Amino acid sequence: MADLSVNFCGITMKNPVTVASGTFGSGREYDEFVDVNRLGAVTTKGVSLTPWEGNPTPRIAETASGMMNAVGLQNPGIEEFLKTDIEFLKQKDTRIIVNVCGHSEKEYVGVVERLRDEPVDLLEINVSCPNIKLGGIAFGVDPVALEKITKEIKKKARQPVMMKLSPNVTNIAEMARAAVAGGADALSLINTLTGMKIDIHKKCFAIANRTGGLSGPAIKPVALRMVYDVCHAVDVPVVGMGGIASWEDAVEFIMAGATMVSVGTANFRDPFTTGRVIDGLNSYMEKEGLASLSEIRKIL
Amino acid sequence: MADLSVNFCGITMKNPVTVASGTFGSGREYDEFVDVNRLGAVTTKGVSLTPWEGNPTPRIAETASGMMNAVGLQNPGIEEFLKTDIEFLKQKDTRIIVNVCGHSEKEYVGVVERLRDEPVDLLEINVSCPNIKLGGIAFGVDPVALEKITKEIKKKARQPVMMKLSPNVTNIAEMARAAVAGGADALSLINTLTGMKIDIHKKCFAIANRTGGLSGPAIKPVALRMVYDVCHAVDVPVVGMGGIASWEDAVEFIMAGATMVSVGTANFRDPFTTGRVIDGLNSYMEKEGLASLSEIRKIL
Amino acid sequence: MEQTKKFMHVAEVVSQSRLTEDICSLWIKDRDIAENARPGQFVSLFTRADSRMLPRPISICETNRNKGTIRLVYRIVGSGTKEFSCLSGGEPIEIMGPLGNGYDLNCKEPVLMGGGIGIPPLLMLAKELSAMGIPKKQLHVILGYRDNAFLLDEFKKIADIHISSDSGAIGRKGNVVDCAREEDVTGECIFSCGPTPMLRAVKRYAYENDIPAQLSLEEHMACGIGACLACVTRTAEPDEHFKVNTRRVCKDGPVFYAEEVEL
Amino acid sequence: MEQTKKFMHVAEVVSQSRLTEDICSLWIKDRDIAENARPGQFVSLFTRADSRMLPRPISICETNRNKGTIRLVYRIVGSGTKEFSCLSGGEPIEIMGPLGNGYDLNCKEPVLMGGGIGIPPLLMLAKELSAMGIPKKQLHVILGYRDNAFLLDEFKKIADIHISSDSGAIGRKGNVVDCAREEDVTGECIFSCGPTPMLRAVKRYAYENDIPAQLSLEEHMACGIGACLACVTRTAEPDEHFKVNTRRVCKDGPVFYAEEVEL
Ligand SMILES: Cc1cc2nc3c(=O)[nH]c(=O)nc-3n(C[C@H](O)[C@H](O)[C@H](O)COP(=O)(O)OP(=O)(O)OC[C@H]3O[C@@H](n4cnc5c(N)ncnc54)[C@H](O)[C@@H]3O)c2cc1C
Ligand SMILES: Cc1cc2nc3c(=O)[nH]c(=O)nc-3n(C[C@H](O)[C@H](O)[C@H](O)COP(=O)(O)OP(=O)(O)OC[C@H]3O[C@@H](n4cnc5c(N)ncnc54)[C@H](O)[C@@H]3O)c2cc1C
Ligand SMILES: Cc1cc2nc3c(=O)[nH]c(=O)nc-3n(C[C@H](O)[C@H](O)[C@H](O)COP(=O)(O)O)c2cc1C
Ligand SMILES: Cc1cc2nc3c(=O)[nH]c(=O)nc-3n(C[C@H](O)[C@H](O)[C@H](O)COP(=O)(O)O)c2cc1C
Ligand code: FES
Ligand code: FES
Repeated sequence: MADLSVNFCGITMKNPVTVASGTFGSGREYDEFVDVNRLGAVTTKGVSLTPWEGNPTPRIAETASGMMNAVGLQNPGIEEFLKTDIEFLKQKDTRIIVNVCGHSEKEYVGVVERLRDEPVDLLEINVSCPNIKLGGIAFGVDPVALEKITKEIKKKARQPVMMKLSPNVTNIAEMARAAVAGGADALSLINTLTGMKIDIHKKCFAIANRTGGLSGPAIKPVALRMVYDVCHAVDVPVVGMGGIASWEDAVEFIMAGATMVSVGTANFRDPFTTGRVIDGLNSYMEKEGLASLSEIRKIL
Repeated sequence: MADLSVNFCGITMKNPVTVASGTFGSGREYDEFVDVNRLGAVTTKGVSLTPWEGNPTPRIAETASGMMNAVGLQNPGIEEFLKTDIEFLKQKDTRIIVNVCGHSEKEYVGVVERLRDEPVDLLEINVSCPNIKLGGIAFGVDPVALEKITKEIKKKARQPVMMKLSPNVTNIAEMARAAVAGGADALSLINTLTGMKIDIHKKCFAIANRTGGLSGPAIKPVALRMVYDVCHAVDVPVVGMGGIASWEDAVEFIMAGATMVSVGTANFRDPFTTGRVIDGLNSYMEKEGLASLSEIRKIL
Repeated sequence: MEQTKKFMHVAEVVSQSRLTEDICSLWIKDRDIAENARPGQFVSLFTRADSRMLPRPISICETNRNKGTIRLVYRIVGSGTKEFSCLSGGEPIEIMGPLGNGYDLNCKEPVLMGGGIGIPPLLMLAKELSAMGIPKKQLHVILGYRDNAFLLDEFKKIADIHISSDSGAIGRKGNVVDCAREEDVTGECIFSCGPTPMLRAVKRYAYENDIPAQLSLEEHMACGIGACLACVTRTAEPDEHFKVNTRRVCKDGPVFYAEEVEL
Repeated sequence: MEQTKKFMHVAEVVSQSRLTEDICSLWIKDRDIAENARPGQFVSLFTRADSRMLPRPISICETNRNKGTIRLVYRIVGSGTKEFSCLSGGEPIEIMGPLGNGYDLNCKEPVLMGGGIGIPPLLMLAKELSAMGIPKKQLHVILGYRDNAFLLDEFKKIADIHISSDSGAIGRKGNVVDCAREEDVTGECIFSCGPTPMLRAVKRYAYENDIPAQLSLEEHMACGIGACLACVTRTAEPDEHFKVNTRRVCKDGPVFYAEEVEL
């Protein structure tokens, strides 16, 4: 076995592979197919202060080499989440990254505070949630709002804070710099690209919410470009994601500068994807004689 | 035959189908496969004031359900273009849309002026070109720059001016409003999304230019969402494009609000795509008993 | 119902045939699924095309535990089912299952009401109920077709059959509920699967006649195992874990009691 | 060379076999292409997977005008060639061609220099030159292999053969130019196809020995017919139409005179 471990914000992950928030639940359901203990970390679905209903159905639609979703961050709220999801995960030999969502600064901060004394390794802040004050526009598309919310969260967080960037912006490097200026310890990207699909026979939107977030291999080139831009603009570690479905994809993201990688939509096509990526990275390192993945990180 | 004709900026197009700039040359090469006379219009590759070299190779790479290109707007300059491309097109029974590029206001305006007395129906202004004054950032990602260049072009143009929007922005509706404020008679979108691909074996960028523009079915959901947003934000007619490969795709864009549609990357997969789209639209209209495509335009 | 273990395999197609112009019957060799499947459960079928990321949920229509095979009957409606329809014996197919809860079989005189492509899962259910000892005349089955019938002979062997069709081309004109009313078909409980408007009618009928009804629902799915929350349906009561009024069709369903869900 | 008419068909695979572990020989029935193809031209092959948008350019290795068939010999290197390698007789394949200019055959004593997967087009060239009456001993062919030889016997029948390989496993160790020097192979003109470093060496060799050389180049392609400007190569002189120092490999090439291009 090659040494796949990485240091991420001072936390040792046994390998750089995690799952993309929202595609894997908290691992309980995938446990039948995947040995969750093998993952470097599990990133949970988004959790908010109170239970969220999510959007009406249909919540998803298939697209060419991708899919769209508008699940709408349905979740049972932080208390139930701690009782079931964290309870499950803390028995596993894997790091825990909790994805946090909210409609206002107060809601985000509430979740972050509640997690202070819980066995959680890292916080991933999903700033693609509709911001009530900004009239439903996401926190993550305005650098000023992003810097501010990062600051507020950092004040209360015990764990390292990773801001998850939205790709629906003109200048991703500017967003990364804003998050880092706000004190972000790490960044993850990309979240989904906003898309739309129309059912021409029924003359309606394919997704009840009208628009949905595009993910999967279709968006990989955009994701890789943004990860590259961000890794060359700021110095904090990055979790790269967007269409990763193979170890080769993972290596691309690492070469672009990512320290860790997430597998999202690909879990739906093949629940064994994470294992294949870990095994593939291992063989690759052995074949190339790499002592650490840092030897190929950001080599371009 | 159903009546497929559309009125676009006062110009009657016999059908709503054109080709995406840069994917079809000026039709001379595709003439062996496609009856160019059947197209509602031909949109030419980008033309600038002087010959442009374009980028080094490799200029393209394949991606999941898409491709990236960084051809770099190679073109022979306006004089040669008039001698060969326009000379060819003016013998055809189709409308001519000339795609214009430049590095500065002066260059754009130069081309537009030169086209005043030529048999050209519509100008499509590609504002995704690197803007020398703005340090290589595209005109099309800054609403102020976009409004200004639109104004300058409108002052000199004899033909209606259609601004081609870049999708690499936070707020496409804002860009559309800026172009219309500058006097744009029409809009076309989307241009390509910026992407990247890494050759992990050779440890280099798959495209010599590092980044390339992502196109094809992979980006269709993003394109459709943006066309919808723009058609609901401004009142000028729109040419929709991005991944269109079938008549069903074309209907989606029309339902989202587009008046015309362009076939781009799909020409590479199947040079007969434009004919299939036209035939499919015809059957669809007959089956649905539509007297005009305006009956389904923007119905969502 | 307690959850069954799920399997994911590259299985082998045994054979495929057409029942009508657009309805296919596919036998797949998969011993694990065959041995564990219950009536009302489904499988996720994966397409070969790497441009299609999502599995297609298809109900289990029949199993043969001796041969270790399962049968799926589906209508060609889009890209995935079109691809499946080209499969022939010996070809590999990726499959995950058995998924979902399945019907609660505890019933002496069942009425099965199936519409269109909701009919196939009722065949497995009818066979199981019949095998449990329910006599033919007490096993009522109402089948609603668009136009052409399929699977009819197989039901006829074990059940009391009533037929309706949209066009009136076969059986009574109308839907399964009209048929139940007009032919006065009653029983102790209803098991239903079919398009949502039909399920809505069944729900109303069951309520009016005070008969418990189990409905098998459809929703678009991504994970198929309860992780992604793509496939929820609205429920009357909040979900125990999720705290809101939705439940997952892939994991908590596809079968729900009529009063549980709001259609 | 004047341009030939191009065709786009759904053609039929006649048969396929393996020449080495990763090199395939594919016969396709396509009368139009068979009748119009010239040595050095290529076809675009389209994959079935709708996730792959771009055609794969493959040189024509041989044609049989009587049977209306063409032969392609290619190495499995990625997703597309892997897919092609699974094709067998009777299956459909989308193909466009013949594309590109082809070699200028006007030469009394030709030297053909092929490296790796650049060897196949030279077979059609050699056959054509032989058919034009060039005797075996005046038709020099230098083949450079990685390790295993392929197509060798077919060349042997009509040409004076010299062999080299990277590993020295077969023939002389080294590349085709080393082989030409060491075995003192000369002629009136050179026809070459192979990887760019080899073509660079051939270009230098031709210059030093003052022999005209035609080189067949490779570039990534999108349209394959000259419209998209994806596939340009740098040239010594500005292109007549484009005014800049590049020409299109798919339409103006793939064959260029050595002095025309900068490699
Ligand atoms: C629990 C369950 C059991 C089912 N059992 C059967 C069955 O036994 N026989 C049968 O013919 N059909 C059944 N269906 C419907 C079947 O899943 C769809 O017809 C099928 O997914 C269509 O796939 P496609 O690729 O041909 O269509 P496309 O329209 O190309 O599919 C695009 C996407 O939409 C999804 N989708 C489209 N229609 C439906 C639908 N009605 N329900 C859920 N997802 C859909 C597809 O899975 C895919 O992800 C069942 C659905 C569910 C949820
Ligand atoms: C004029 C010409 C003639 C050729 N003739 C032959 C031949 O006779 N036999 C043979 O084995 N190969 C030949 N090649 C190379 C062949 O085109 C590539 O090996 C093939 O396209 C690889 O496809 P893939 O899907 O397996 O690889 P992938 O890497 O999956 O392909 C991804 C994309 O890159 C392109 N690509 C990858 N490698 C090349 C390459 N070397 N040249 C051009 N495009 C490439 C593919 O076409 C595709 O668009 C020729 C190339 C050209 C330009
Ligand atoms: C069904 C689904 C649900 C998602 N839910 C969340 C979420 O709760 N929080 C979040 O930050 N991102 C969420 N995402 C975005 C993913 O975490 C990821 O950023 C995106 O899908 C790109 O990765 P991929 O292409 O590998 O899927 C979701 C994505 C999908 C497909
Ligand atoms: C090879 C290639 C060259 C292109 N050249 C131009 C160009 O010269 N000017 C321009 O405005 N857009 C250019 N584009 C963008 C297309 O016109 C179109 O906006 C984009 O490809 C999306 O459409 P599609 O997905 O149908 O290809 C080019 C695209 C491709 C693939
Ligand atoms: S499909 Fe994922 S929860 Fe049901
Ligand atoms: S591939 Fe389009 S010009 Fe050569």
